[in-house]
Amino acid sequence: MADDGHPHVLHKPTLFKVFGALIVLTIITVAVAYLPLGPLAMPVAIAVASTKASLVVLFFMALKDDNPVNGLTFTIGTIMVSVFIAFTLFDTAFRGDLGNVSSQTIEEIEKEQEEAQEQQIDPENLRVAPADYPDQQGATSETGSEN
Amino acid sequence: MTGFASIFTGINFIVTIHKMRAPGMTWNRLPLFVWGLYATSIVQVLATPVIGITMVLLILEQTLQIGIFDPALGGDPVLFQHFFWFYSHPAVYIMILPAFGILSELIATFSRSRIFGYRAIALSSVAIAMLGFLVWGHHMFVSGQSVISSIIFSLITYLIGIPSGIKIFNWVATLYKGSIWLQTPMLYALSFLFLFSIGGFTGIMVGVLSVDVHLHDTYYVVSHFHYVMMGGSVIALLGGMHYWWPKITGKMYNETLGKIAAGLVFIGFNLTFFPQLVLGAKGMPRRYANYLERYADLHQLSTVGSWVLGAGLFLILGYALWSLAYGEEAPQNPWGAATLEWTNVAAIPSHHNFTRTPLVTRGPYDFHLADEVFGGGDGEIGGDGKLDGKGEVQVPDAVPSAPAEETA
Amino acid sequence: MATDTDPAPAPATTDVEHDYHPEHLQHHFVSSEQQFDSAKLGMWLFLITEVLLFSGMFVAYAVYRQWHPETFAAASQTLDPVFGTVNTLVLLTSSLTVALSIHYIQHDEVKKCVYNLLATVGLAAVFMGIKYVEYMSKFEHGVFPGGFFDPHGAHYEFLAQVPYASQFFSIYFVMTGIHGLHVLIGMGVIAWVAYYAWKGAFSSEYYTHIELAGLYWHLVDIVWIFLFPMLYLI
Amino acid sequence: MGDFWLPEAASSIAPEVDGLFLFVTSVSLLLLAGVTGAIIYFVSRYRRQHPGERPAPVKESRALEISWIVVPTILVLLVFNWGFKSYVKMNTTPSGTYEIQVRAQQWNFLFEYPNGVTSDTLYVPEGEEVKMKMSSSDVLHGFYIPAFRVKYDVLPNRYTSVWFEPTKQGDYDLFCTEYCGTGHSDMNKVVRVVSQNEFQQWLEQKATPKDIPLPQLGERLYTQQGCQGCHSLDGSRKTGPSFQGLYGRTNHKMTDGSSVTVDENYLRQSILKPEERIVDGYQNVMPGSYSSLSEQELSGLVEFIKEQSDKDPPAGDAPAQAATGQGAN
Repeated sequence: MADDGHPHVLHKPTLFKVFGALIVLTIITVAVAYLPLGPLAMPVAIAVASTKASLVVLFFMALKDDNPVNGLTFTIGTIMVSVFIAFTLFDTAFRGDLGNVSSQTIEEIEKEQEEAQEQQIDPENLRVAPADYPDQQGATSETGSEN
Repeated sequence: MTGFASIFTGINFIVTIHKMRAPGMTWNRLPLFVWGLYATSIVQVLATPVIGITMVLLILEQTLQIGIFDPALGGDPVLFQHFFWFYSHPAVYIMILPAFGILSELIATFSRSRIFGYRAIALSSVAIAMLGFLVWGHHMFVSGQSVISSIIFSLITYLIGIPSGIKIFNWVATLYKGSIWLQTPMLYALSFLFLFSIGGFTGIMVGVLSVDVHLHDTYYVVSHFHYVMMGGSVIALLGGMHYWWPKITGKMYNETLGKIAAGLVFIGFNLTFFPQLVLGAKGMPRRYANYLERYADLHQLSTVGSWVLGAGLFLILGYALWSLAYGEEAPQNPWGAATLEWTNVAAIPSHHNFTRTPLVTRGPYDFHLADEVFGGGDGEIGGDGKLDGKGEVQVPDAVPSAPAEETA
Repeated sequence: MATDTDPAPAPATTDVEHDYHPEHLQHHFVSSEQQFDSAKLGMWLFLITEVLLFSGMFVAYAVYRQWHPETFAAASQTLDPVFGTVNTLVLLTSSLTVALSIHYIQHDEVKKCVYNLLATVGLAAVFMGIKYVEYMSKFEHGVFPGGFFDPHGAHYEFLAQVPYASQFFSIYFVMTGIHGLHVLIGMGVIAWVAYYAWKGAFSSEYYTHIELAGLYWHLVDIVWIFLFPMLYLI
Repeated sequence: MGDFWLPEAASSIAPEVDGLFLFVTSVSLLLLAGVTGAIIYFVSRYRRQHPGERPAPVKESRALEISWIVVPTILVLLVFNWGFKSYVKMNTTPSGTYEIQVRAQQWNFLFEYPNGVTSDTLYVPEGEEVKMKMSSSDVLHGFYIPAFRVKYDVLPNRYTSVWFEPTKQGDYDLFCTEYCGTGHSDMNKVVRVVSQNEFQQWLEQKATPKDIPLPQLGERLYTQQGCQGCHSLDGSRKTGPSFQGLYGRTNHKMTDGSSVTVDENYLRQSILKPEERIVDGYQNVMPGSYSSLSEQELSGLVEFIKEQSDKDPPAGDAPAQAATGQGAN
């Protein structure tokens, strides 16, 4: 397979350019981590990482000029990964959305109650689950400790 | 790690189907069995690694107590169910998709007509394979997952019912104006249509959010599962086994016994699993070693059914063994089928399958174009695959036939 | 599917099969092109199984990060970003060298190709060395995965007070551990390929093994690209 | 048709679920009849008449294809919408419901009422909304009352709940639906729906008086805490050793080879920390949750177990058994 005939011959200058971009992006990702981005930190980091990954896939792995079926394969794979993550997070993020499942574990509820007793906080601040509302407060604390 | 075998099988099939088709074998001329295996392979490749990593995490959980799933270590048991079902729901499609493929072959061959909606059946297999990954949460409506997830999973579950429905309707439509030959494989194919329909309808039922709350983890689910997996997969496999038996072994099985066994299996199956549907709806939970008195009658009926089913299956085993030892030599194409493995090859294929790589010029079920099946002329082939009084069907020499219609 | 064996089948295919049959071409393939493409598609399929394998751990990470963000923030402070950054650069460079080795074999420069492959193995070894130092500095202070978690020492003591900190380290060790395993396997594969390249098994005509090893190595790199910010930085 | 398929409907949500179940069943049967009818008709109409038949291919009909995509889609969306509404209703506990704690463990359910009464039969008042707040002390269990059409998994370390409004008095089944070990299929209880008055009476009568004698308190706890699931009173072997003739036994063999004398101290220890010493021939399966029993309750149980050695030894059976036990060991 001579150079001209082969669709995915790697070009040295391109490789070095991509490598340079990857280094720059690595520096960016480290630098960004020290900025106070709060909840944005994760999306930004993932975005930078995805850019890097795409560079590697498209140029180092030469998917850009490759047989489309390989690209399709890879795309389907990544879609499945995002499905797996997204659907599972959909459950864990909204666990207990109608109150029939407690969003906290019993351990956590007990711990909060202990802390509340130590610090004598206003119980108002502890209302996290429906069970914490006054009419059921007694029942929760009584039996919670048994479990 | 677990499942390397499935993964590599899947990879092998996909690559072969993509890269190594015979000349002229376009995607539209692929037999539907191959389409079924293609869809199956996609599922194998995508789902199996997840059960692999789940196993690894479980082993680490046991040895290092990493606390991903075990609530005593701060883990979440519901998360394990996500991991498990992400594999295990698609895994049932690994079992049913090849069965869909087999069924298309049987229906087409024994009604000697082109599969109605070839493209719809082929693509619905792939659609089922893909959608199969989006519905695992319908096993978890009462397990503690969030309500919003349950709702989304339920909605997508119905979307899977639709391609399955398309298949059933198309298969029934294929019978229309065909030339139907009720040999044993066809009996299995028709049983499949009936049993799998029940499996599908009960599947819709357990996909209904509020009804599933009642039916979850009862015998209804057990029965639904068996109507799909046994009434579907196993029946189709039995049909396929009889269909390809001459090709695999070079011997014929006993047709009369075959029909009796098919009847026994059909009756036995329904007698075993229909009572379980009723039991489940009445509230009998699954995985019980012991049950309350009031469920006894239906349980006993089901047990009797299982004997009938067992008798049928043992009968098959019996005549299959007999056929291996004393069976009649099989002709080259006993069913008058038009796909590659029956035409163009000897009764038992040689090492490389074909002496010369075949050139494919028509669709897999274009019987009206398949002159070689009929010995070059009309009306001469016998029910046993032999030309009337003229010996076996010969592999015809190259007779260029009309190109296939692309609409198939 | 008609099954006529055509008297004059597509000339291209038969010619290749009968007149010109290179040594590396296995009998069930019609052409080198087909064999190369098949192998490559197979590799891509294998790569997505690898991606899905890692996805399970990413799901676990995402779920527990979402539930215990403070824990993850606090615990990741104890990981040294310098190690992480250096390792990232090391892996990126090794990806470059592996890509270069394919470039050279495509131009029939076998020696340069082998040097680049060896450089890749060397860089992988550096990566594993740094990982070893990192792991040891954690083990020294009782920072073990899961049930053996018992942090002590000035830098780590506070972890004992952080709920679910052991979970962070479980996930950290499992993810980096399985990734490390892949690096080791990659080192083996690339060294093996380099050996055969040295013996002259490959040329611009036939370099499937190098190509596939390269693809695998890039995937290992990609996984690390994600692991690095997730575990070390945020 | 409802009677053929479904159990008695005894809660406010049941008719809604049943209606949907019967709707889906009817439509399914109709479609199944259609499909089967078509198959039978085609098979008889188009049977192969002679072996060489070559039917002309049937033209495909796009309209037909589209119709059997669109019609089922509409049907299932209808069903989805219906199921979705009642599912949300089932999962939304109305405010101000009467709350009962459910504790599941291998292989028992224990119900605890707001006034501290515990029971292993679930008593619920008719016509009142009741919420079950559930937790498990070991593995996953499932809480299922077919007559109420409610089910939910019981998880360790996380509360889940179901609610229902019983509409009919009577006794109903309660099952565990999540495979939880060898005793899974025996993990069923009785739900007793009674009138509101009867319910109040029962609650008061069950409430433990302060001055109850210790052995009687123990007897109550024996059933309420589910001891009877594993420890018999008649010497028969269950998951755990029988209480008959247990107290006072000397040379009681443990799995580690040591032997102990069964005295009050040993009994207390075994209740509080069952995993420390395991009787030879038995498994370490007793839940640790009994360590939360109060001091008085503990003494009550110990006294009750003591009584099982004293009272009417059936014709010298108890000592003999103790003796053979020793001999065998």
